[in-house]
Amino acid sequence: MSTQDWFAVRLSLQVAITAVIISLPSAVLIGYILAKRRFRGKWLIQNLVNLPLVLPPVVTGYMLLVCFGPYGPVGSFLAHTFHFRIAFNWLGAALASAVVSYPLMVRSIRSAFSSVDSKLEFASESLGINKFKTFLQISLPLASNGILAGCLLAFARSIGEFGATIMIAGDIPDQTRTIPLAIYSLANTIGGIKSGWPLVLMAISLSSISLICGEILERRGWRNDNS
Amino acid sequence: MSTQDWFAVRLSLQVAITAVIISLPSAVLIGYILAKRRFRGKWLIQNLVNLPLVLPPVVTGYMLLVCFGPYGPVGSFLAHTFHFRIAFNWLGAALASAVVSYPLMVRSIRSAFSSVDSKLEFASESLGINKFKTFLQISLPLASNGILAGCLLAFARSIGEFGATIMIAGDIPDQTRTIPLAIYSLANTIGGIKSGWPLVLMAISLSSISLICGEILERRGWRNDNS
Amino acid sequence: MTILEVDLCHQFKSGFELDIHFKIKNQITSIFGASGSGKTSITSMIAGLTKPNHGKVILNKRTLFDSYSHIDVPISQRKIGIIFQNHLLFPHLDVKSNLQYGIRRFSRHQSSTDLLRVCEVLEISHLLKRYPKHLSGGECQRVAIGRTLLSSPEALLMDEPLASLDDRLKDSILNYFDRILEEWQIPTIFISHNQSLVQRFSSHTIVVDHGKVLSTGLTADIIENHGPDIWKSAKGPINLLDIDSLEQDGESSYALICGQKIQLPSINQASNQKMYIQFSASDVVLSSNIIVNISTRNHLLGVVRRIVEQNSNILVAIDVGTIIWSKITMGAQKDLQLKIGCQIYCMIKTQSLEIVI
Amino acid sequence: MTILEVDLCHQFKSGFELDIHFKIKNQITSIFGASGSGKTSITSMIAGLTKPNHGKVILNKRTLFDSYSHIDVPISQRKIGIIFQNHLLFPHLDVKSNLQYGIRRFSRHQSSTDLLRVCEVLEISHLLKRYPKHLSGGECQRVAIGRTLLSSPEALLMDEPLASLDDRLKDSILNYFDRILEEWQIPTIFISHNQSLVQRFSSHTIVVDHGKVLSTGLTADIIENHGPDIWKSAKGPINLLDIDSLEQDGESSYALICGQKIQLPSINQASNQKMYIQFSASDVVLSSNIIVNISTRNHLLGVVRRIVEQNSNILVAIDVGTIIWSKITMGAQKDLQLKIGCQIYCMIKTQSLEIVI
Amino acid sequence: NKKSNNLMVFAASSLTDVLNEIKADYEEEYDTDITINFAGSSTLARQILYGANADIFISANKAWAHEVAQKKAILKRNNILGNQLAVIARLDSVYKPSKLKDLLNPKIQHIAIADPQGVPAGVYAKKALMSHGLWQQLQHKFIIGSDVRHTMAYIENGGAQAGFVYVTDQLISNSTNILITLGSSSSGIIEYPMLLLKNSNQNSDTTLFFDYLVSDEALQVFRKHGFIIHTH
Ligand SMILES: Nc1ncnc2c1ncn2[C@@H]1O[C@H](COP(=O)(O)OP(=O)(O)OP(=O)(O)O)[C@@H](O)[C@H]1O
Ligand SMILES: Nc1ncnc2c1ncn2[C@@H]1O[C@H](COP(=O)(O)OP(=O)(O)OP(=O)(O)O)[C@@H](O)[C@H]1O
Ligand SMILES: [Mg+2]
Ligand SMILES: [Mg+2]
Repeated sequence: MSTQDWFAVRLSLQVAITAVIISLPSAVLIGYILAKRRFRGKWLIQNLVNLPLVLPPVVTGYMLLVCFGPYGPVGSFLAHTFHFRIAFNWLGAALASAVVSYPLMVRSIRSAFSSVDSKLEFASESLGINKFKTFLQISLPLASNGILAGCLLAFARSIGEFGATIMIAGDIPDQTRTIPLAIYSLANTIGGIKSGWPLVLMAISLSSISLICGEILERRGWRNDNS
Repeated sequence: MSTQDWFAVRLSLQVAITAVIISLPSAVLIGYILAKRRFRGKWLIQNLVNLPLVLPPVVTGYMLLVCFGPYGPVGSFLAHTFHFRIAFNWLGAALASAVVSYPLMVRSIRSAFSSVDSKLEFASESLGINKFKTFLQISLPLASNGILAGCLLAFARSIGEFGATIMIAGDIPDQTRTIPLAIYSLANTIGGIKSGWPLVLMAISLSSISLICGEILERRGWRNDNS
Repeated sequence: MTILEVDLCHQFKSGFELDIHFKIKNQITSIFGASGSGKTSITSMIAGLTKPNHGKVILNKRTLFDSYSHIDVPISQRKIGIIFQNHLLFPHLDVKSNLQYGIRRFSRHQSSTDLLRVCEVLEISHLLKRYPKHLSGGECQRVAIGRTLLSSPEALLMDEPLASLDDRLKDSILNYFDRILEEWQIPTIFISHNQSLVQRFSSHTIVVDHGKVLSTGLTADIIENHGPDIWKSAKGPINLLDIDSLEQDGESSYALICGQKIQLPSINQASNQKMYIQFSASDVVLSSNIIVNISTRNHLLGVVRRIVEQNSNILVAIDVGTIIWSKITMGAQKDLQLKIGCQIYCMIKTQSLEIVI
Repeated sequence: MTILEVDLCHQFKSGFELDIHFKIKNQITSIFGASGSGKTSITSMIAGLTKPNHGKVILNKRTLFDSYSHIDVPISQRKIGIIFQNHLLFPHLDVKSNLQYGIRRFSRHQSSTDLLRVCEVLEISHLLKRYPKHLSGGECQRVAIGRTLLSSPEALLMDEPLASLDDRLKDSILNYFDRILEEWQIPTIFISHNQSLVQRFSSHTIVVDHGKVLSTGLTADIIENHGPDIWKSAKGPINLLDIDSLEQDGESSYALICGQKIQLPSINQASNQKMYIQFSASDVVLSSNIIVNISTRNHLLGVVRRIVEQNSNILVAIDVGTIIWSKITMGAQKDLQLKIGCQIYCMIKTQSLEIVI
Repeated sequence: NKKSNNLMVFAASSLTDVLNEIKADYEEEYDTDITINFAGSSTLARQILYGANADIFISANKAWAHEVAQKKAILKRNNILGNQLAVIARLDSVYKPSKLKDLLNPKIQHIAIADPQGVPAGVYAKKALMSHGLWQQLQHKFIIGSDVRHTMAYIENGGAQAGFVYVTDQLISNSTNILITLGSSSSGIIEYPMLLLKNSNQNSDTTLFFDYLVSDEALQVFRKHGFIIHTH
C-alpha cells in the first residue's frame, strides 16, 4: 500500500472515531427517551432520526452542504464567529459519517435501554436516588453493552461511508480522501478496481478489529460472566 | 409527481419488501446462533455478516456484479440453466438491498435473542420440549419485537439504498429506477435537486409509515401491555 | 408520631378491584391475606411503583399521592424503603456496591445500621465481592434486606422478606429488624404467610381479602376473633405465648405463663433476649381435671371464652391470662360438656412446645 | 423400582465447592440445608442446567450425565420436571398455554393430572386467560407447579415450591402432590426451609452443608439423630401408620390400627385409596391407665420396646402392633416409671393425626 | 517536504489519470502543491456554488461550467480541451454495430448511456442520437449510468450490449473496443471548459498552473491520454 493509502486508513479511523464521539451523547439521550418515555411527538423524533437511513447518502450530503457549507447558515456563522470550517475538511467527513450512522446508533442504544428491567430502576428510586442518578448508575451501565454495540455499528458504517462524504468533504487527497473515496478514485484510474483490493481488505480488517474489541469488552462485562 | 415517480415508489416498495423477505430466514438463524451459541468460527461469521456495512455500497455492488452478473459464475449458471437473470433487473435491486441491509437486520435480531432469558429456554427444555421447538415456541416469540424492529430497519435501509443497487441493477427507467436512483438522476440535472423534493418526501413518508406500523404491532404485543 | 395513611382504589384490567383504607402508626403492621388478595399491589402503590386510579397516601403529614389534587411525589423522594418479593438486586454491581447504593440517602437515622453491622447480622460479609448472579436465592434476599435497611427510610414495606430463609437466620434477622424498628420508630408493613412470624413480629395486623380490608387491629385481637377464619391449616391457629420469666431446675427449664408454670423442652443456649413459646391448636389437649400418670407435663387452667365450629371440628379459645386456641373433635366437646365460661385444663406436651427468640 | 443416582463434583469460581453423592428411590426426598449450602446448585445439575466439573447422574439406568464417558443427555430428554425457585413462567403465553406447554410430553403417566384437575387443586381456574405479568407472586408459583406436573416427568425436583403460599393452599397442594407421587412412583427431590413441610412431606432427607452431604436417611431418623442440630426444635420422629380398615359412625370416622380403634379427624371426601395416619413423636402422650374427662380420644395399648435418651429428652418406642415413637421429658419418664417391657397407653389427639392418602 | 504554495483544482473524474500525470510533472518543476478534488461535474459545481475554495474548475461540459460562471467571478477561461464520444462493446460480443442505426437491431437489448438529463456524456449522446433521429426509437433500451465510468461498467459487466462513452474512458478498459467514433458533427463539440476562479486567498501560482495546463508540455500529455485539443 502506498503512503496515500496509509493516509486514507489513518484518516478513515480519525473520521470514524470522531463521528462516534460526536454522536454518542445525543444518541444516548435520544435512545433513552425513545425507550423509556411516552410523549406526544415521539414518532416525529423517530422519523427525524431515521431520515439519513432512508435518504440516498448523496442527498443527505447535499443537505449538509446547504446547511454547513461556507454559505450555509451554520457554516457561515461558524466561519465568522470562530474562524472554523467544517465543509471540505476532515471534520466535514466526520459530520457526514456521524449523520449517516446516527440512526443505527440510536436504534441500537434504544433497544439496549428497552431491555433494562424497569423494576430495577424503580428499586433504585425507592432507595432515594433520583431519576437522573438512576439513569447514570443503573440504566446506563446495564445498557452499556448495547451502547457499545451501537458505537461499533456506527464506527463500521462510518468506515464505509461514501456518498455524503464526497458531497460535503470532497475527495481531496491527503485531506479528505478516506478509504471509500480512495477506492472509488482508484476504480477511476487505469489500473481499475483491482488496485483497490488492498484498501478493501484494510476496510474489512478495521471493522473486524473493532468487532473483536467489542466482543472482548462485552465478555469482560457482567452480562456474559458465567459460572 | 409524474407517473415515472409513482413507478419509482411502487418499485422501491416491491424491492424493499422482497429484500426483507429474502434475508429474514437466514438473518433469524444467524442472529440466533450469534446470540446463543459459542463456537470456534463465530467471529468469522460475524465479520462476513458485517462486510456490507463497512464496504462502500458501490464496492459491495461491484462484488455482487462480479458474482451474479451475466458473466459471473452464479449469474451465468442461472442464466444458462434456468434462463433467469438477477442483474439489471428489479431482482438485482432487491438482492443489493438485501445484502446491504443484512448486517443491520442480523444485529437487531441478535440483540433481541440475547435479551431472551436463557432460563426460560431451560425451563422449556425441562418440560421435554427439544431445542428446536423451544426456539420456535419460546425464543422466537419473545424475540419477535426485535425481529420486527430488524425488518423495519432493513426496510428503511432498502428504501434508501443507492450505491449497490445502481451497480448491480443499473438505472433502467421503468425497470430498476427506485426512489434513490430517481432522486439522484434529478440531482444530476442543472435544475437540480429542487425537483427531487416530492420523491424525498415520499421516501420519508414510506419509512414513517413503516415505523408507525412497527410501533403499533409492538404495542399490541405482550411487552408493552401494561396495567 | 409517624403516621402512614393509605387510601387506595384501583381497578385492574383483569377485573380485580382494590379498595383499601387504613392508617398505621410507627409500629410493625402485618398485611395478611390469601395469595392474590392484593398485598403486593398495596405496597407497590404506597411506594409509587403503580399509580392507583383514586386515592391518597400520606406519610408524616407529607402527601405522597393524592388523585384529587394531582399530587404524585416521585418515588425517590417518598423515603419509603421496600424489600421486594423478588429481590431486584442490581446485576452489574457487586454485593458491597448494592448495599452501599442507597446508603444514608434518607438522613434521619444515624446509628445501628452501618455496613459492617448489617453484613454481620445478615451473614453476608463473605459475599461482598460477589455479583448477584452468583448468589443463592436466600443470599439474594439477605442482600436486598441489607440494601433497604441501609437507606434508612421513613417507612418500610417488606414483601415476604424471609420466605426462603431457614429458621435460624429468620430468627436473627427478625431480632435485628425488631431492634432497628424500635429505634427508628417508623411505620412498617410486613407481608408474610407464616402465621407465627406475623404473630411474633407485628403488633398490628390488617387482614385483606379480595382487595378489601376484612379487619384491622391488634394482632392478638385479630387472632382471637378471626384466627380460625384466617388460618385454615389442618393444625389450626398457632398459639404464641410470651414467657414472663424463666427458671432452671436441675436439667429442666420452666417458664411462667401468666402466673402458671410450664415445663420447656431443654434449651441449649440460654439467652437474655425476649422468648416465646409456640404450639399449634391441635397440640392442646383439654381435660376437666388434672390428670396424673401421664407423660404430659403441663396443665394450664383457663376459662372457655369462645367455641367455634369449623369443618366438623371445634376450635376453643381458652383464656389462661392470654388466649390459647385448642382444636378438638366434636365428640370430645360433647364428652367434656364444654360451654363458654366453664373452667378447663389445657394440657400441652413439653415436646410440642417450640421456643422462639 | 425407579432410582436416581447422583454423584457431583463442582468448583464454583467464587470458591464454593460442591461434592455430593446420593441415591434415592421412588420416594420423596428432602434436601435440607442452610441458605447457600448448595441445594439449588444440586437440582440444577441434575436437571442439566449447569454442567458439573465431574460426576454422574443416572435415572432408571439411563445415564443422563457422565463426565468420564462424556455423556450429557439434552435437558429436554432427561424427563426431569423442575419447579424453579423463581417460577420462570413464559411471559408471552397466557396461563392456560403455560400449563399446556409441556403437557403429556413424557408419556408414562396417564391419569390424575389432567388440566381441569390441576387447575382445581391449585385454584387457578379463574386465571387461565391471564398473562404472567398480571399474576401475584403466589399465583405465579401455582401456575409453575401446574405446568411441571402436567408434563408428567420421570423425576421431580422442587425448589421451595410453596414458599409464598398460605397454609390452606399449602395443605391442599401438598396432599395433591402426595397422591400424584404415590401413583407415579417417581424419585422426587423437595427443597424447603419449612421444617414441618419437610417432615410431613418427605420420607427421606438429605442434609447438606457447605456443599457436602452431612447425613442421609429416613426423615424420621435424620430428625432423631440430627434434629436439634438441623432444626431449632425437633418434634421427634414422624409416626406413619397403615390404616387397616375404615369405619364411619355418625359424624366421626374410625380407623383400625393393628386391631385397635382410633378416631380420625373428619374427612370430607372418602376415598378408596390406601390411607395412612401420620403424627409426630411429640404428639404422643403416654399414660399408665385409660383416662376419661379429657379431649384426647385415642388410647392405644402397647408395650415399651426401646428407651433412648437424646439431648435430655426421652424417645420411647412402643409396640402397638407396629412401632410408635413418643418423645417425652425425663421427668415424665421418671413419673411413669417407664421400663422396657411395661405396658402403657399411647394417647393421641385426633386433631394431631394427619391423614395421608 | 511541504511546498510553499498550494492550489486547489476541482476536476471531472474522467480526468483522473491525465491530471495526476500533469500534476506530477508540474510539482517536479515548481514549488507548488497541487490538490485535485475529483468527482462528477455536477457534484463539483454544486460544491463550488456552496462555497468550496476552488482555484480551478475543469468541468466535463459547458452546462456546469456555465452554471458556475454565472454565479462566481471568473478570471480566465478556455475551451481548449476536448474529447470524442464513441459507441463501444465488449470484445466478445456477438453482434457489433458499425453505424448508429444498427443499435435498433433486437440483438442489442440494452444501450448504456450516461444520464442524458445532466451527465455531460449522456447529454452529448442524446444530441448525437437526436441528430440521427434515433432518440425516440431507442428510449426503451437505455440503461442509465450515473457517470461515464459507470456507463462503461454496464458494458463490461453485460448490463448492456453497447453504449456511449468517451474515447478516453475506453482507453482504460481492456475488455471493450470502440465500434463507432462520433464526430463533432453529430455529438456537437465536446469541450472541457477550464475556469480560473477568483478566490479570496489568490496567489500568482494559480495563474501559472492554469497557463501550464494549456502549455505544449501539458497538451502533449492530454493527447497521450486520448483527449482532443481544439484550436480555435
Ligand atoms: N454461578 C455461581 N457462581 C459462583 N458461586 C455460585 C454460583 N451460584 C451459586 N453460587 C454459590 O454457591 C453456593 C450454593 O448456592 P445455591 O444456590 O445452590 O444455594 P442454596 O442452597 O440453594 O441456597 P438458598 O437456600 O439460599 O437458595 C452459594 O454460596 C452461592 O453463593
Ligand atoms: N398488572 C396486573 N394486571 C392485572 N391484574 C393484576 C396485576 N397485578 C396483579 N393483579 C391481580 O391482582 C390481584 C392481587 O395481586 P397481588 O400481587 O397484590 O397479590 P398478593 O396478595 O401479593 O398475592 P401473593 O401472596 O400471591 O403474592 C391478583 O389476583 C392478581 O392476579
Ligand atoms: Mg405478592
Ligand atoms: Mg436456592
